[in-house]
Amino acid sequence: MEALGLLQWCLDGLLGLGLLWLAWRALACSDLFKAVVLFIAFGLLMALAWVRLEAPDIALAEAAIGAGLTGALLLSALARLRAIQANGTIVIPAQQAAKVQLSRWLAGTILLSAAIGLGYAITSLPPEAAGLSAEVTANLAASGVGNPVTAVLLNFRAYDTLLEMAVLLLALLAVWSLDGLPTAEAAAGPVLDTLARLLTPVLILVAAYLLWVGADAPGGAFQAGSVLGAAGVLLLLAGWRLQPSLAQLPLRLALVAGSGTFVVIALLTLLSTGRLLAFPPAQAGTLILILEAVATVSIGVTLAALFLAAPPGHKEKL
Amino acid sequence: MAAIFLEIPWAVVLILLPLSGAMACFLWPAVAKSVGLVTVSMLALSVAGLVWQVMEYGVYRHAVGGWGAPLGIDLYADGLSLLMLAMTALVGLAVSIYATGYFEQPHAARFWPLWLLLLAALNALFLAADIFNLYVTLELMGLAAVALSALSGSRDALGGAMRYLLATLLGSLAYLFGVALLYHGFGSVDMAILGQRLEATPIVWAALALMTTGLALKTALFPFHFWLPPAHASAPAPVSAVLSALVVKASFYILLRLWLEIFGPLGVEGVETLLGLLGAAAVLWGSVQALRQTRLKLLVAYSTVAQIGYLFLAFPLAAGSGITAWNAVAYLALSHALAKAAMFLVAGNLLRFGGHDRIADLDRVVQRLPLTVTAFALAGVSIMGLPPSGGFIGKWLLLEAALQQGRWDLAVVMMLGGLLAAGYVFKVLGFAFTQAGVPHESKTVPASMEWAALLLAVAAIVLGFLAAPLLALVGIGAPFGISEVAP
Amino acid sequence: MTASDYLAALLLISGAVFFLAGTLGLLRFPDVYTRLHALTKADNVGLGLVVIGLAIQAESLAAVGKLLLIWLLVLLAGASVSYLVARGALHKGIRLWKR
Amino acid sequence: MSTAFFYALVGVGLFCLGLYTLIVQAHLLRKILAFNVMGSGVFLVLVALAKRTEDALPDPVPHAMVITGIVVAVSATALALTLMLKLAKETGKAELAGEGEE
Repeated sequence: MEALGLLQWCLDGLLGLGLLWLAWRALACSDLFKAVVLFIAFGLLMALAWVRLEAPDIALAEAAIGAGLTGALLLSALARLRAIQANGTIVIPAQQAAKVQLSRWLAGTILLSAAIGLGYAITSLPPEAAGLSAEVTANLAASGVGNPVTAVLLNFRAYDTLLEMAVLLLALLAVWSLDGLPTAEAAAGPVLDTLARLLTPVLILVAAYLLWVGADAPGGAFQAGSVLGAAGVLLLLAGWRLQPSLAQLPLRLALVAGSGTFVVIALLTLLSTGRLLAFPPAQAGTLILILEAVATVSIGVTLAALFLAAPPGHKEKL
Repeated sequence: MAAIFLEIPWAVVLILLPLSGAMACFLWPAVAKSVGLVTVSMLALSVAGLVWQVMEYGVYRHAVGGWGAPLGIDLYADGLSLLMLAMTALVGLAVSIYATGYFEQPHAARFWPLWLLLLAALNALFLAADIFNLYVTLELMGLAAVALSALSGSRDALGGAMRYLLATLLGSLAYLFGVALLYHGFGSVDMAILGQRLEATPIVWAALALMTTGLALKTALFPFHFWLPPAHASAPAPVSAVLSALVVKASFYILLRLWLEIFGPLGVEGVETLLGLLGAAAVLWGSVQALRQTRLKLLVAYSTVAQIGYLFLAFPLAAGSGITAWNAVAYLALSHALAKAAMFLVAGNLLRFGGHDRIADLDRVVQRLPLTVTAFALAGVSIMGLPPSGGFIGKWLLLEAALQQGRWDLAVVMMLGGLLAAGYVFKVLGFAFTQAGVPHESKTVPASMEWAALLLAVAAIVLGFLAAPLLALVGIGAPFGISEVAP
Repeated sequence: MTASDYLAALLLISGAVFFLAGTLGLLRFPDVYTRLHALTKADNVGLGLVVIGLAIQAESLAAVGKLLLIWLLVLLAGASVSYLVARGALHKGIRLWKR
Repeated sequence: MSTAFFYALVGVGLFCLGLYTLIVQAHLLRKILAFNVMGSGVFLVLVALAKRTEDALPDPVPHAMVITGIVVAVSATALALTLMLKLAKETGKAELAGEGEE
């Protein structure tokens, strides 16, 4: 047991220092491409840290969204940035070295003392605290699901999740409102094509599995949705595009379905129980499954659309 | 009939209605304008319903999901929330009327869903009693505001929006860090429960520093105001109006709530003094910068920096003056929202009319856009703090609080700020009467745009006559008194 | 510890050795193509050994199935991605390393 | 020091590292990366401190909050990247003019 504890300490130490080191390299290295790749590696290491902290739900979300989709967004943005700058002039401003040095020292000193202060405040916390664990456990049976994280996300604090779905929809609206940008280029080819063909059904299956087990085990709408989103990104990379007849209202319906279902169920619960998003314990499981299923599709479509960055049918030119 | 009206959960309607409206606008862009106008009008009615409800039954608390704090999230509305909601509804209605004339397709189809989402975020924020829920509303609001301010797609607008985005994201993260510390220190994210459990421990000081800094950055308190003038000056006029009138107030509202419910009772004179000092610096710096501007929208934006300073002057005065200082803040926030929205709408009219907003070339605009210039003058009266206006009442209350405690320094700052405000308002009005060297082409301004600006400016003046009922309304649930105990 | 425990441990450790070799190759080999070679060969075999080692210890057949599925997916992804990286490098005009 | 506090301190480190980069680096892509690193730092503090439970499962409420936070972060990142590209297209560079105090 002693040896195991020491081993875990070594693992934690390596992981923690590795996170700091990767973050530092990602933020400081001069090549932007390298920075993005290091950042993705950082995301994967974060997923490991979540596992060590017994947060498998977050580990899944981080691997799929934090490292996967954010990474895809960053890489595609970098490629498009290079395409834009190759057409225009790249102006690298001459910085006054002395002034920059001074501000760096100043910022560094202030932040170092801030870090020490925050660290001191955190270590002054009591070593034992259960937070709201007891309340969650006591009410888990009435929540309709067995996974406490899903219970918090879709029942106890479902209102936060409703607003969060609105944030995701808003991000897409915002990105679409900034039109006139080149979209992500398709890097078609036989291998990518085959990969997309093989993986898409598997990814859809994985998403369905994650959605289903999310009720009682790690997983749920966000993890499943981001796996679907990844499938969408893969298809987009392989050159697949939504056919024009589906690109208008049907696509928009899929995008708002998650928030829309949330609002409809919120209204129904309000009318039947007088409380917003109050699920009767007998129906809670079903209601949450409906919410999650629709949200999964919406999240997947939204993430893929964010990757494409422009409404379908938009002219792809510089 | 009246009974049913009183039983409708208006607070929930205020959140779900604009969300649904936004989705409808997104699904059917062709009817976005009509859907938007209907939604905003219904929002105004819902606020009226909520006000009536609260006046009948007292403060409103809704346990979302039926769980109740600390496990669940509560919605909460007292007098202060009502004031902010009413302000949002009123400015929202005027701006929406204005926007019908301002935005053409394809910008209109983009404006309405984003704008309704912003309204949903604001309403949800003013109704939140849970500090993590506040974080989500803050992000929804911030991203919507950034998207709206980039709407024109011009170089200035994009740069301003990018700066704004970075500032707002940084502010939210600092706030979230504070939420994390408070949760782990005291086991809840409900404000009332936190208020009861809080003790002066290092974790509270860290949370105080993070949250105050983050929210001050989002509120553009001097010296964190650097992002405000470019963003507010380059956004489309109705968006500038909303940013200055509502969005900046929302983060200030959170700071105020945190102070009233959580941090204030701990006795943090040092921080209060610092906030007061920064407020004083903002009043002077913002006013002087406003006076130096040659473009109207920048002038109005710097004036916002100055007027935000007044709100922070109340912090060092609050402990010694009872509720007078906080009443002043409520009044100042409301009257500034109305007057400043009016000013930005006026600036939009002048930009539409002359194709520019150079103050020196206004070219006797008073003869051609009399309603617009009247709106600017009336809004200016409130900004300067002259009677009879809402701004006058607010500044008078603040001055009273300062003089009660012999804070002559702050009183002098307030006076100076008023004088400088008079300077920049009359500078604009002066050029509105004079002829420019070169004649300019002009375009017609839709009547809806002129009347919307005038409506807000008149409302800012009318506030000057409503002090007694409004302060009674704000007092419901004693937001400024001893914080109430959760059921 | 039983014989199957020892076997599992042996497989896991040899898998880790392959990973180590792959990482060394990634760091020390001269160009992108040889690095890809080191990475994919070593990682695929290394992961295979780890998967077999874990499968011996698995509690149910379903878990074994999941482990095998993971291995297959990694093989598929690794092969496709290294092809894409190599093709991208060729397109960019990166020459093959010659001694 | 327990695992919980160790990871929380790593979170503080990431937050400050990200903030430092946000202040001193001019390129917007790097500022966006920095913002994401800062976010990861805050999430790490939130979840690490939830593990202060003796031999029991950690507190699930912060876990749910962090999942919300991750989705918000990816939304913000998508918007920031698009804004950066649009700005680069208009001005030719992915930096803010007159890089000041920030």
